[in-house]
Amino acid sequence: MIEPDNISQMKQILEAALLTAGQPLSLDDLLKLFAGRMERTTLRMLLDELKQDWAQENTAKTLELVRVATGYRFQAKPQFSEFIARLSPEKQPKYSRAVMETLAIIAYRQPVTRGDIEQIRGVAVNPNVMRQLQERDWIDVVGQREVPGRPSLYATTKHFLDDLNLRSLSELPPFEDFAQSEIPLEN
Amino acid sequence: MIEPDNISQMKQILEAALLTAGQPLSLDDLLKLFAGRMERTTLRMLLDELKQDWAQENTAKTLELVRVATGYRFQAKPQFSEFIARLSPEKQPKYSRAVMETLAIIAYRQPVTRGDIEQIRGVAVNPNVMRQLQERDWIDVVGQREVPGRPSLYATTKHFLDDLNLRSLSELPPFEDFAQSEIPLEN
Amino acid sequence: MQTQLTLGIRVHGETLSELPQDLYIPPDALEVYLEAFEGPLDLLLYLIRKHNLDILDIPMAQLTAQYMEYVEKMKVIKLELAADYLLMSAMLIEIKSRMLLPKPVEVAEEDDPRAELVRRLMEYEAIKLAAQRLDAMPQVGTEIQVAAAYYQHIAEVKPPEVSLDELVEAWRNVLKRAKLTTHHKIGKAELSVREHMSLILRRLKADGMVEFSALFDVVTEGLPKLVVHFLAILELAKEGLIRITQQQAFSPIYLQANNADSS
Repeated sequence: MIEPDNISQMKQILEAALLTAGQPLSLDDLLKLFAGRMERTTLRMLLDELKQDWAQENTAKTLELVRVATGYRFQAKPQFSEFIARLSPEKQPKYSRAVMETLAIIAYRQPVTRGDIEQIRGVAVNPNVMRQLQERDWIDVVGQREVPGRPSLYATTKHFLDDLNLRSLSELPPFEDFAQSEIPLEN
Repeated sequence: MIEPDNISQMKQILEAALLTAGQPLSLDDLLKLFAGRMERTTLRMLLDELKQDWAQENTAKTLELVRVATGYRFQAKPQFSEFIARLSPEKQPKYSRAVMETLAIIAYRQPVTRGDIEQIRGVAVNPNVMRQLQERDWIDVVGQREVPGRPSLYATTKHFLDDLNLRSLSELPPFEDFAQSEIPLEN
Repeated sequence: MQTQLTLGIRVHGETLSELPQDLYIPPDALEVYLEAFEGPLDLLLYLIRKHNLDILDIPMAQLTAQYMEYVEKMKVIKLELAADYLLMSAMLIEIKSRMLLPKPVEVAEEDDPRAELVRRLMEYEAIKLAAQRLDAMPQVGTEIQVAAAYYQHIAEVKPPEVSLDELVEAWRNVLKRAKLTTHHKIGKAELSVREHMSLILRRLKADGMVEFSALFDVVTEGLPKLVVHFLAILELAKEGLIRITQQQAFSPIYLQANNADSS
């Protein structure tokens, strides 16, 4: 095989790999495409260019190149999502409120123990709730709290960020938006 | 959501769906995208056009739209497959004993001819063995010996030293080291 | 800014945005209503919002009465959740009774018996809103579709890894079989010489005829290396692999591979 010797060939290889990956590809993944003959900084520059190429307004592109927590991926532009969703009407069922509240606590208060979650929600945590989130690879155990019983500490995963189209936790809607206590009190 | 009302919007929806499907989409699948507002013949025509769009563009496309047994799919052009394959390499099983011994002889006794190797090992050298080592860029021909047939002289390369993390051949364990280790400890 | 609460309770597949204002609840729906609460905090929040109570100045008597009424209903239909709810009942009654006690002259705000309850209610309410927001965010698998075009899978075979130990083991096997061990030992010095033999041959192959002194980089190489290099030249000559020529005494000495003219 002939190694690429110019920018446009390199960009083509990146594009072909990202369009076929089906998941985000990290910089380390993408470097493998060039068998060690690529600098990280050059790679970043090429990805920026590729992103620009696909963002050009006049060419009616249907995908966009985005960066999420674990890397880069092409995804359908939002205006096409609803049409594509028609292909699989048996959608992934929405999670229960218990699952989503547990997820919200882990996302905003991590790392937390089951005890912390129970304290905030005021009810016992159903083990099934934790299992659903772990099976989705949205949360995992990151350690133990050094108290009697050494309870597991839970945190959200990078995969959770990927699935929500985020690069980092700081891109979550700020918690202050939800906290009523921030509203100035009448006096 | 606003249903598409012109050819180019319809083609975009088809394109976005096919690029993200992860499997071939049949005509029946694709009709679902338009919630019953699409004729099969029109759909076929649109797919033909889409195929042409991706085939004739002067800007080099990395994918092509093809029809396979179960439907339509976008696929990377063949020249990119080898690069994409680098993302998930399969590790090859170990080298055969013949390869390893040949390599050892060349490393310790270079420069040597195939005749030398055959004499030391007592068996004929399979040309395939030499080819494997040459393709790996671990050995190369550094000259010919001036005897009838002018056999090639083989030596190890710089690349071989790099791969074994050696700065020079003198860092190979000298033979005495393990000749002594053959002495039984309890005597 | 006040965010509108949505209860999201489902009865027979219909989502109700709010509960009926009157206390009558159709018998088959009662269980569904009560189960829809995620716990005592959720129920309390619902009651506070339903009766337009000020969360920062909760009328404890009223709230406790309302709460007990729901808990009684839950007991009737034997919901499993009772324990958490009963614990909250006890807490509410305790707060209520503490508020009936005569207040000291100076009441610090944190001494309000309701403070902890209010803090927990507010935190839980924020989490509820955060959960709703997370739920509404586009997700991969439903609202986000990732490109996954096909490619021809070629097995990119990674070459086997060879360790130094494996190489040495192979060499040791060779020697064992060839029975070279007794009359041939290779030391570091000899390995260096053989390496330099290869280097010189490679150089001669590339450059053809090379002047003797050009093979020595006296400036950068240390003496041991120069010696090894010289020994390598002698060994090459001995093995008939190179030819050394000199036109006359004291004129430059030239080296060439033994096959140079014919290739």
